[in-house]
Amino acid sequence: MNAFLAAVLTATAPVVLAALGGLLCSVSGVFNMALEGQLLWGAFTAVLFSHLTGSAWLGVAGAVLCTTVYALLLSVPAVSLRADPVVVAVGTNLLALGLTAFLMRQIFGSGGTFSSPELAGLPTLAALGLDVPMLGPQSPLVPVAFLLVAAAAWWLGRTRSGLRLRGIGQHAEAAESIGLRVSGYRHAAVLGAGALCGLGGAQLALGNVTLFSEGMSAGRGWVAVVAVMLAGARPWLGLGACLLFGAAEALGFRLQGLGLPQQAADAAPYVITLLALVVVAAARRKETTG
Amino acid sequence: QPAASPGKSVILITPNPVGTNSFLQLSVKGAEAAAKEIGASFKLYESKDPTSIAQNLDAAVRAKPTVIVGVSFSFDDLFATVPKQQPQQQFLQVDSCAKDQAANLTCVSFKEHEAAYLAGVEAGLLSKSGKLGVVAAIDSPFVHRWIDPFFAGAKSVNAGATGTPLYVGGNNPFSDPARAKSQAQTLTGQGADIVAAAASGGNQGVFEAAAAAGAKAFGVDVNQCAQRAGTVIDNVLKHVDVAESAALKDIAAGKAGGVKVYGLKEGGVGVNALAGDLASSGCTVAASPEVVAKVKQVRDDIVAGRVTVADPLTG
Amino acid sequence: MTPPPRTGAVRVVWSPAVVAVAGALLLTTLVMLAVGVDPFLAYPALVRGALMDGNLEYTLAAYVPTLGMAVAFAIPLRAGEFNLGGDGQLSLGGIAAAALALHAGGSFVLPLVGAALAGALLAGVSAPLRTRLGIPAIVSTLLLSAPAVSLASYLARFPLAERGTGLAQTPLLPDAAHLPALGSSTYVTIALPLVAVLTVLWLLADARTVPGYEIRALGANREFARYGGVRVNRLAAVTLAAGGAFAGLVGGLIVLGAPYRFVDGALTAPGYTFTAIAAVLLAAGRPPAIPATVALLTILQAGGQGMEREAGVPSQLTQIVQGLIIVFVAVTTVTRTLRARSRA
Amino acid sequence: MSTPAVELVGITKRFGGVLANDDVSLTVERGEVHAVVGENGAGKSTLMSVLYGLHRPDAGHVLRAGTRVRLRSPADAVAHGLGMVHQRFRLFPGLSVAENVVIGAEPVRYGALDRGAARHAVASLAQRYGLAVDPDARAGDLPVGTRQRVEILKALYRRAEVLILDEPTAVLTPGEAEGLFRMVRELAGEGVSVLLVTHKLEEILAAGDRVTVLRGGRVTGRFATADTSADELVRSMIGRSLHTASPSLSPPEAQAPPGHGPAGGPAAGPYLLEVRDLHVRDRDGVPAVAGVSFGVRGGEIVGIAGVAGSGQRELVDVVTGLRRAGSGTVLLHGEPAAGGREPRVAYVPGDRAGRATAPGMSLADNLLMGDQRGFALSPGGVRRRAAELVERFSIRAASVRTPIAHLSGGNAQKAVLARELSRDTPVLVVEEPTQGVDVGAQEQIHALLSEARAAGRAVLLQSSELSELRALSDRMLVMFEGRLVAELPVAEATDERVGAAMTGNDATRAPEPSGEALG
Ligand SMILES: Nc1ncnc2c1ncn2[C@@H]1O[C@H](COP(=O)(O)OP(=O)(O)OP(=O)(O)O)[C@@H](O)[C@H]1O
Ligand SMILES: Nc1ncnc2c1ncn2[C@@H]1O[C@H](COP(=O)(O)OP(=O)(O)OP(=O)(O)O)[C@@H](O)[C@H]1O
Ligand SMILES: [Mg+2]
Ligand SMILES: [Mg+2]
Repeated sequence: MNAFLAAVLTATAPVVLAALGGLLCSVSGVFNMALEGQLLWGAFTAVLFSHLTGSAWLGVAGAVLCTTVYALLLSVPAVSLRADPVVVAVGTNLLALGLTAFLMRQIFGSGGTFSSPELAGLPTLAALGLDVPMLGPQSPLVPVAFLLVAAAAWWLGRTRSGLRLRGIGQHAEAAESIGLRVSGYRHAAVLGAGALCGLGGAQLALGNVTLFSEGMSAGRGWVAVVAVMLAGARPWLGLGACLLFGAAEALGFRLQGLGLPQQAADAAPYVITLLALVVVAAARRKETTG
Repeated sequence: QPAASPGKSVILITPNPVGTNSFLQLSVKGAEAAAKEIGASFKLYESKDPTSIAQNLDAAVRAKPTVIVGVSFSFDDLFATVPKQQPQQQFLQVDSCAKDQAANLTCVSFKEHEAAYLAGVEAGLLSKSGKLGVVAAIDSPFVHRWIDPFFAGAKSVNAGATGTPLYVGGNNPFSDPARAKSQAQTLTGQGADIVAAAASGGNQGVFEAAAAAGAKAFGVDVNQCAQRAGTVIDNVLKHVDVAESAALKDIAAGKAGGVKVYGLKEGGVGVNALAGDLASSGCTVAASPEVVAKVKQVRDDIVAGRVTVADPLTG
Repeated sequence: MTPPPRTGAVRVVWSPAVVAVAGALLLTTLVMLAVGVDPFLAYPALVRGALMDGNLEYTLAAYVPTLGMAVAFAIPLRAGEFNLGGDGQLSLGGIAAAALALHAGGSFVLPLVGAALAGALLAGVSAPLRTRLGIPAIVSTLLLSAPAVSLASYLARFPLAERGTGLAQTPLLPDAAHLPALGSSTYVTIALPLVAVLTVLWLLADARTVPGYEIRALGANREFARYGGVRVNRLAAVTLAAGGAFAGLVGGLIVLGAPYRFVDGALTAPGYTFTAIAAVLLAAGRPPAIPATVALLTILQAGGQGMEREAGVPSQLTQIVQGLIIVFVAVTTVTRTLRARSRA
Repeated sequence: MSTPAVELVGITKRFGGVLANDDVSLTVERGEVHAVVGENGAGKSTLMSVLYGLHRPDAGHVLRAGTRVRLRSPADAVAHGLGMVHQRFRLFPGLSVAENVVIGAEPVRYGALDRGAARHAVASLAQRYGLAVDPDARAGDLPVGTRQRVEILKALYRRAEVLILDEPTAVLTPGEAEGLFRMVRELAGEGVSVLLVTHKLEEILAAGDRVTVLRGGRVTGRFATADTSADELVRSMIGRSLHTASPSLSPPEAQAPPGHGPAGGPAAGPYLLEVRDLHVRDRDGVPAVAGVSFGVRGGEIVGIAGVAGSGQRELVDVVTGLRRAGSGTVLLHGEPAAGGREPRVAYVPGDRAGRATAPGMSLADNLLMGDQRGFALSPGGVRRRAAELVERFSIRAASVRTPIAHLSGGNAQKAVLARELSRDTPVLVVEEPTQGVDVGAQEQIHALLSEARAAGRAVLLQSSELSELRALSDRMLVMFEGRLVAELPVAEATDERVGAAMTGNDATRAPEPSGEALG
């Protein structure tokens, strides 16, 4: 059971970070479908900086910085120039895929996968003297991811800027007419999402594993988008969606071992999420009409 | 217009983007090397889907190179027709062979199941728990050549051995090291002490999981022992580059046609335990001479036909 | 192929698009120069790769499914519903067509009908989920997509699988089920006129029929449509199912064309669904522009392969260039279609 | 006098070909209530938007307390002590009342929102000005009148020294409007300057100090309310006198005799609409209509009065077929309604942006709704038909292809009326027909409704303007808490009696469920 929990937490952490970013954008009224590419870019830059500096933490810092900058590619067109964020996201996702693979060849001289004994991965909590046996051997970014959800929930609900961000997402004109700078907040949200994806990518490439592999975000950004759609503006619900998804996935692996076809295991997280959604919606429906 | 170069040229068409696929990487390397040797230029056409395979093949035919190389089963349909329509053009199919083989189509295929069997023998001898696992990219028939014989080999030396395959699947099965690692962890968590990797870009994740759990792993296609020193026992090798470049040279020399099957006998597949540089390979099997001896014996049995390894594709 | 419901529509479509392409080309040239690719080699290769040397056939072969998927996304979008489940509908349609062709025999008609039905059914599931349970279609279509892809993959891998091959694929479909080719081409089949005609019919229906008007009204303001006597739930369900049918049909058309079988992953690998969504969003609420935006993106993709082949541009660079062009085009054709969607 | 609080100097604002403001100058003193009136599309909202930094003028400038200021955004306006209450509310539906009020100027404690302080500030402001609101309610759940209060609290909380109110009473009940004006006077007494845009002349005469009249973007009159009359204002607004006294201009005593429309004679046709023992629950399952019965004859206008939320909306929804009844029947021409949106009932909804129009669609498409039949549709035909309606009902719009959102508020309302009145249905249900409509258009709309009566249609009219109900109806029904508590011939419908009935204090005459109404 502990191993299961640990596996779920590890697998979920990068998704949670990306989803949190997407949620901030959603709260501010920007639909962010660029998470997949940003996660990948974060993973790549994390490995790059870790490799260059020999420090995993500098790798994390580099990923956060670089991915925030990368998010400008979404924020400037979508917020300042009023381009459709979905189309822009399609473009930046493709760009991230090409750019990471291209730079990998240019910088590391190899295609496919880059890993090296010199590449510094994130230490485990235990190595830092913060062992929590319950959670298994996790990188420090895993608890950070979950703490950030709590922080975001508090920030959105209890602070001045959080309140304003919520207002902007609900009714931009109203926000403008009381003198709030809507685009400023939206830029901040999109760039913040970039930073979070950078963190998520770093966790993926230096925490979950210690390597970079072409396209290694492997749909995690899309799962995060689904979580955002389900959660609306509620961080805890987003976290719940991510955990449910992660648990269903981990369960799928275990059932595969018992003979469940791969395709069923692939489908399981989606089916379970949808079923959960249906059950919740039906219960809510009954409550109001019954 | 960069029309067909006046000299010799080789065009290699892949069925998918090369990306993290070590097999495709190797086939590119082999063709490139052969082209250099025969003084030909080399071009790589990466395909994205069946239609783009056909489009690339069309373009290749227009370019009139010395040889057009198509990699994998994905060319079975096209190579059943196109070579007949283009009798002047030489074709080489790697890893499979189209039906009703035309005279101008040369095929190279591999008995990777024989090598996987040998790896299984090593695993059966070295496993303490008797529980083995494989993490493969997807559940396709071809991939079973690395799974079923691996377990069969283990059983041949350790009757109580059991094997569990897990498939990475998901959105990007060939390059999801985190997921592959998680699956390897699932296997080690269930008591497996040896996990073979057949997950392309995910292999390194498998090695990491094995290392963290104190288990051992197998690599695939090329020597991956150095990727995680002390963890990788051995690799299921497939010398695509060697076989491919031999075939290309043959074709260039006018010896075209036929199917060349590379098994243990021909040295087209193998494991590092059988290689001359075992000591420097970094593979942990080097530390178990008795295992290496057994592997050599089984190899000889297979070559001599005393042991036949079932091919999951036909069997 | 596009009916001109308004004079000057073509001008409206092209003026920003021309700016977009020009700007994108400039950017791309800079990238090429930066990494040492000769633009004078690459650009002609792009054009040739898409439109000349016999490549037009393949560009058309990619254009047809992309256009079909664009309509599959656009129909429900007009009613304010987002169909993000194109991949699932496509795969299910494809496998249904393959199963029917293999086991029911006969011509390609029944498989195509079955494919459309399969897609319609899958997309149609989202309608009651939305009207009865309030689960937005954008969520349910997306969540239903992956399981449908998995189901199709499972069927191709096990019950419908061809034996003795390394790939997960069905056997070759019987000749009678193959789509008739146009002329001597293998890849340009009657799928082209079929999808073109259906697209034109949809464009006409959208602009010149009462249901088309009602769908637009529904998308513009649901309560307004209800007030006007439009059966909103039914109409929303119809558009979702129609979108799904289009996607399913596209799946069938792909499978019944060369290589005449369902190959696992082959329908989703080219990314028709998302290319199509991008094209529809680029058209910015002007349906007649969709065939043009689809053409733009298809040519880019087909031409990208040409650049790789001829100019030795690595495929990663092609992706970079396409990504930049899409961002650039999005900026120049500013749209307002999807503002409040994040609240879905 | 001291320096004026605000001076607008030579403001000119052009939208494409439309000259919305043409060299408009206007001065507002400290503590003054300054009314701005004019026909629909005269440029009032535009002028206010310029002052609030929403539009930048093409020419002219703004002085605030004597110094020239640049208002590039509402943020600038807020910084200069301006506050604006938009007619289309700008509240955050998901936030609480307190959050809505303080957002942008939040009290903070230890880095976090001080929610206690916010709530307290709102409660004390509300108490001081007699605006009853629950600080913790979600804004999206509030009735319109309360939303209006929240908007005003927003401005007050920011200590606006100049308060702009764009048609603040259009959606308020008479009682609410009265409260608003009391507060406006009180604010003025404290030195706040108020700019009041309205179409209701009696409000101006009662609450304003001075009036500026706009017509076609130009100032056509400046008056002190003490020295002017409704008639003079109307002439200045529309360049002529009204044919007959507008209902909102005249006291009830001056009205035509009850029961006699322009067609003359009491209504005597058959019942085209009958409602029997209707029970309806609202979305939360709370009974909203409880046992309502009445009938409307052809050639008759029956008015429905009631405090907002007394069940009128649900009643209308059932009659038009937009909501299912819990029990009871609706009969049209004596036959039960089919269920679903009833094609024999034309309907002018009160919620213009939410129900009556699709703001993003063209005027032509908006004019078509409800009349789409068959399968084929010719866009040219749709536009021609729309052009006819635009002509016949003198709707001012650049073209029938412009989105209806670009029309001024009053013209959008005229479009809705044009569409519904032109439909050939026996029954006509009308909610708030003159909401946001200038006096000239009010007159026109009233004439149209009378025409419908004369043509033998059965008209059910809901309005929060008692004077309007009195002017048009043959009979008045009063609703209170979901029941019909009074049915009065219009002659007996004095303010006192209707007011008492509306608040549940009238025991004189509750109609029997099977009374006269159902004959
Ligand atoms: N943003 C805009 N774009 C185009 N035209 C506009 C815009 N805003 C206002 N107009 C036009 O300017 C004119 C003045 O409009 P405005 O809204 O100021 O009128 P108003 O006096 O407020 O009318 P109403 O009483 O109907 O609200 C109208 O013809 C209107 O159509
Ligand atoms: N999207 C838009 N594009 C152009 N003009 C617009 C748009 N939205 C509104 N307008 C114009 O802006 C002006 C001001 O809008 P506002 O919301 O104050 O409505 P209004 O006309 O004053 O209506 P009301 O009578 O309800 O007060 C309107 O006259 C309208 O013509
Ligand atoms: Mg106005
Ligand atoms: Mg107005």
